Amino acid sequence: MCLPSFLCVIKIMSTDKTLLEVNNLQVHFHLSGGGLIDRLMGSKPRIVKAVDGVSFDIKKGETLGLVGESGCGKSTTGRAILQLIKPTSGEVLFQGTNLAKLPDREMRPFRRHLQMIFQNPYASLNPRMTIGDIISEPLTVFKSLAKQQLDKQVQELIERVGLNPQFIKRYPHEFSGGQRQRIGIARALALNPDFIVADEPIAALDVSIQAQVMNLLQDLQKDFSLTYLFISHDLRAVRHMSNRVAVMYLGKLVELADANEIYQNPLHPYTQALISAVPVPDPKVEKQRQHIVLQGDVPSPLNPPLGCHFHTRCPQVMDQCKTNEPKFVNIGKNHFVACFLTNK
Amino acid sequence: MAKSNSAILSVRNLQTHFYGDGAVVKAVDGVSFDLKLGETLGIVGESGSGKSVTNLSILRLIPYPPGKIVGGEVIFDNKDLMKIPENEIRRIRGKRIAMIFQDPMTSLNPFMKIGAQLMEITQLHEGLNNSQARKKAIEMLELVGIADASRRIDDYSHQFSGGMRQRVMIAMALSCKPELLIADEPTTALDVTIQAQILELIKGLKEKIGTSVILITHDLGIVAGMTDHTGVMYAGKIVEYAPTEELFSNPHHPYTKGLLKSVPDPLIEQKKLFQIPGLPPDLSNLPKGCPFSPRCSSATTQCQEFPPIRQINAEHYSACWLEN
Amino acid sequence: MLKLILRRLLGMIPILFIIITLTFFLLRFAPGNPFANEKAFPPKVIQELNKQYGLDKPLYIQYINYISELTKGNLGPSTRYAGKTVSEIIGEHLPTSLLLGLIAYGFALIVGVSIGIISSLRQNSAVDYFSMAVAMLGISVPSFVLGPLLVIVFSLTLFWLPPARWGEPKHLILPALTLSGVYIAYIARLTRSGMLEVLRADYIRTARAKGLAESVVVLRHALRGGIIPVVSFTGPALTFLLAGTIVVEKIFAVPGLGRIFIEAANSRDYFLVMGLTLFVSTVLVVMNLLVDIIIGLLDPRISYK
Amino acid sequence: MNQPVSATVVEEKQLVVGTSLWQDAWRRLKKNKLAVFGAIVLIIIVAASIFVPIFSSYSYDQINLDKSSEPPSLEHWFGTDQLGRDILVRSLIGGRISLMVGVIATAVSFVIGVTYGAISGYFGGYIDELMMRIVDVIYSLPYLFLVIVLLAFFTKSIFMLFFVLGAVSWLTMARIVRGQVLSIKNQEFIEAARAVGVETPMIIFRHVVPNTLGPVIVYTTLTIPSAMLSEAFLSFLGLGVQPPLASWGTMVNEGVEAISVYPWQLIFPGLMMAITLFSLNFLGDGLRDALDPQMRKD
Repeated sequence: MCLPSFLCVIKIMSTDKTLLEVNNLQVHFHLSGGGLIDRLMGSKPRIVKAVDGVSFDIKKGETLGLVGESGCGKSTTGRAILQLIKPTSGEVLFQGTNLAKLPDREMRPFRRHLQMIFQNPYASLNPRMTIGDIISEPLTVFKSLAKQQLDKQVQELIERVGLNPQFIKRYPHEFSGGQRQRIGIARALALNPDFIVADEPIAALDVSIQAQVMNLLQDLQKDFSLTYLFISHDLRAVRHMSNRVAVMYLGKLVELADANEIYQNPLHPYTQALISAVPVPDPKVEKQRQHIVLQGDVPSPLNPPLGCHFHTRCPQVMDQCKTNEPKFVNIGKNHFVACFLTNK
Repeated sequence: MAKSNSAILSVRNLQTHFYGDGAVVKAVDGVSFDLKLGETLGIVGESGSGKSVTNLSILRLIPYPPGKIVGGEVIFDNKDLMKIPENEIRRIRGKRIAMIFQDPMTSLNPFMKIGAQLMEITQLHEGLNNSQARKKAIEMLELVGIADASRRIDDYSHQFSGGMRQRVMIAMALSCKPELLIADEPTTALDVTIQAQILELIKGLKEKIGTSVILITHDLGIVAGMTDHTGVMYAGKIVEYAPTEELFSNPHHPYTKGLLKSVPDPLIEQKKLFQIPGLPPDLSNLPKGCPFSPRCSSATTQCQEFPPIRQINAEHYSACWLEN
Repeated sequence: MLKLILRRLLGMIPILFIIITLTFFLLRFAPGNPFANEKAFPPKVIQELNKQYGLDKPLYIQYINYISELTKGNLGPSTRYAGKTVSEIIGEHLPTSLLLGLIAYGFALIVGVSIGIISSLRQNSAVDYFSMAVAMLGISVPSFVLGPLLVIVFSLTLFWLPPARWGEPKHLILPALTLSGVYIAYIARLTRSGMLEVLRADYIRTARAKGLAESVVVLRHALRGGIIPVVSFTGPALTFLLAGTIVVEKIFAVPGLGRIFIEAANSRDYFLVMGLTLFVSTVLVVMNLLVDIIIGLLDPRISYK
Repeated sequence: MNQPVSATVVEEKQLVVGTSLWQDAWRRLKKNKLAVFGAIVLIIIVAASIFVPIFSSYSYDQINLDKSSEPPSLEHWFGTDQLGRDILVRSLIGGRISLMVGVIATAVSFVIGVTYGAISGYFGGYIDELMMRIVDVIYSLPYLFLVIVLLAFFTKSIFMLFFVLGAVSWLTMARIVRGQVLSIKNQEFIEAARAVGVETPMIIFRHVVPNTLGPVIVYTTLTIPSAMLSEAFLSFLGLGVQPPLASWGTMVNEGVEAISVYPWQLIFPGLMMAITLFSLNFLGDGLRDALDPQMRKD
């Protein structure tokens, strides 16, 4: 596989080296009640702790899967890492620099190293710009290239993500969802980043297109020695894409381990239920499988339960879960769990 | 497909087209299948394959314009639903054939109380009076697992969570004990743990009430666990139809094969996913012959002509020129 | 809901206060005064008149006096209509304006909503195109053109209705028709687009899938949501309605509040202008509140906490 | 594995240049017969208003009492008024005034409204809340009453009219712009631009502004007829344009007085006005259908 010429930078793969470290990350949002009138009327501001103390690290060249149901805070985590949302507290260490502390201006040079692929292929491309302009924008922000050179690079990128380079003058509305997602990937690749947050990159795509995009992401990872944070609600995709998987529930991590380990030996009752809830595309297996069906809904993040957030739905709930919060600890083999069943 | 005597519903060569901007979109282009009494039939396909339109056509719920059912018959209880007068099909809708839809957020009327929406269906079809209908509505809500039903009946839909709304939809659909329930992607908009709840609920109630079910989905995993027979749709046609186990263990059509291989199996580690190349077809501009041929690795010149649906074995049909 | 009403009523006070203050000083800083036009008056008489109405005092004292009188419910005397108080004048002419406005708007609601519903149900049919073209015409022909045209047709050509004057029910017809023209047009368009949007909604498909008759689907399930834009329109519509009555009063010689207002403004009758402005503002603010309450009743998703 | 997947499927005939949303909108607009018709009528009226009074042998204030209130004839196509002035020329002068008021008042409301709305929407938070509260308060003023007071008490000059009409019609514009900015601000493509390090002024200039233009253009076109209507309304009440200058409003006012005897004095200026507003509204409607993606479904 020949890399586009300008991207031929040899990177040294060292799988043990930590690229990114997230420490006790918190993102809180103020909902209504914070406004002028409301203050005067004396109503209390309502706070959603979308991300409530999340810690993990990502090693160079690996893919960390982040999985959870809607509203659990997984997308917010990804955005907070890239400083698209300012964290309320906590650290985001990228190769030793705490991004959370940087003012916007000083964050900008780091943007070429950390990129993002978005969920919605329709909303993530400016409808008034051509594909060429969209993909070249990051290049024009960071480098001053001659027009010819710029065009060449954009063409190479378009080709690399599997589109026809002749599309350069077309507009986003002329493409299908899968094609748009490829354009978004090309934009993220333009600056030859080290780290990419892929926020539900396949959720809006058809089944047959999902496989194409997942394969593309994997190929690009090899070719460009990329490190991914792969955010998804789809356990099958996360399992396929990731080296390690983190499971999130109501703003907190409940389990983190190697992808194989977490599937073969899920320890947190929530992880067990999630895995059990995903249907297996095999009628024989599916008919014999025991499903753990959780009762009730995910509680409102506005008013999360005391103690362990999961205790209201947990099939193995104990008394202490209702008042105490289990710590997120390594129980060996780099398998982290936040549950009193394992953390005695 | 051989017509079976125990079929509750027989769809024959159904065609529904949409007209607009000078183009004709053949959303459903000659679909045929049988549904046996008490069975669950899965219809799988990607967006735009025509699976939803097929099922809306069965109850003649296609908005005209721009859509129109242009041909075919749907035999239910020895009558062709495409030919009976409007007021007669209205007596079937909701009473004998009920539907639930993909997005429970938008499928319930936000301006009406849950109770009123549940009551109007039994008042209409079973002639219940107000208090009877209310009692029945509470009963149905309890049946689908809504706690405190007698109080929540006076709530509006925005006061319910997504999973709860889908339960309300199911309660509404099953109020008149329909012979057939059409579930159109009932869990697509829901989280996995809620999806599991809803699927369990549908399975359980199907046994209890004894309805036959058509389950539309794009998720092969759901089909595997829920259905007896499965039809695979592509570009407005059913390209393969077989008992579910047979379809998964012995797929015939290259599209089915590709789909099955392109979904990652959560139980085993795979290095590389199979991918079907190309894009889903543009329905207003279909290729000549087999619509899948431009993406098919086994395509031959023969595929320039549309392959007839052929019987592979006892209950297995496929629309492909490939020999077994 | 009660809390909302209370909150909004409290919110009205500063708004009305701003309006009073603004108009008060605007009027006083404008050139001229109430008696400048009465040429014949010698300076001494004018002085006397100023004193009589308290206009000789420093401005801030006048302002304080006005506000304090206002809190007692006294809108002051009129300088143009000597011997009458502002409240009396409003009380005298209000019923006329109110009657005309209500009849016109009520008529517009009935006709406009019906046209809108029919158009939305027969979207892109000849009926739809025709009624929308007529609606556009209604928007484009202002009331002061429509009114005289109606007079030419119905009074001067067909001799069906009296061209002007006031007192009998038949005098109401032409002014009310003139006034309602624009509203019928707007309401029909709003109803149509509101209904079209709702008729596309998933829950309408659900209602049809239940086997409900089309009339039930439209009237019970769709109308409530589809009508909301019309209700929202009622707030701003009132502002137009006020303007519209002024025109109609002029054309048809109707003794309403509009004419009084123009005369008061032209003769710089401070108290009358202030009183009328205040009165109209209050009506507007209250109507806007009513509209919000009705929308809240129609749409349970809007919660007032 | 590097397969240019879609390239194999899509035919490669004329792929080089795409069509932007503007071009799409233009194509849709051209298809809308009523809008095209409106545009043509409008061009004719504008051209006539500009050129006919220049080349006509009559002027708008040329009094000829011998020819008072003559019916339409070859000499005076629209007839004459009570002072014997040519109604055609006066109607076209009225058209000039009316169009000028429409355009200038709309420009005033555009400048104020867009600036105000964009600031409010982009900065958000307390600034937004305060600015929108102010708009709410002004909204609840009976602005027509204020306009009447302003015009009656101060000079009845045409500049006052521009100012006053502009000042009352920016509110809706500000709300529209704010709403647009708010919704665009939260779209993923803005986030994407931030993620690749685009600076704030560039984000506003390249990403936010071009995407707000559609509704702004639509509202602008619809403001012109409403400002024209307000001018005519005020002139009708004797508060706008002052004689001998003509305005559709003053002419209709004069016409009403002679309605039973000389109906043409009312009908022609009234008709001119209605036709102009009619075409403007149709054009505005067509633009909305062409530009507003939400309305496109109809």
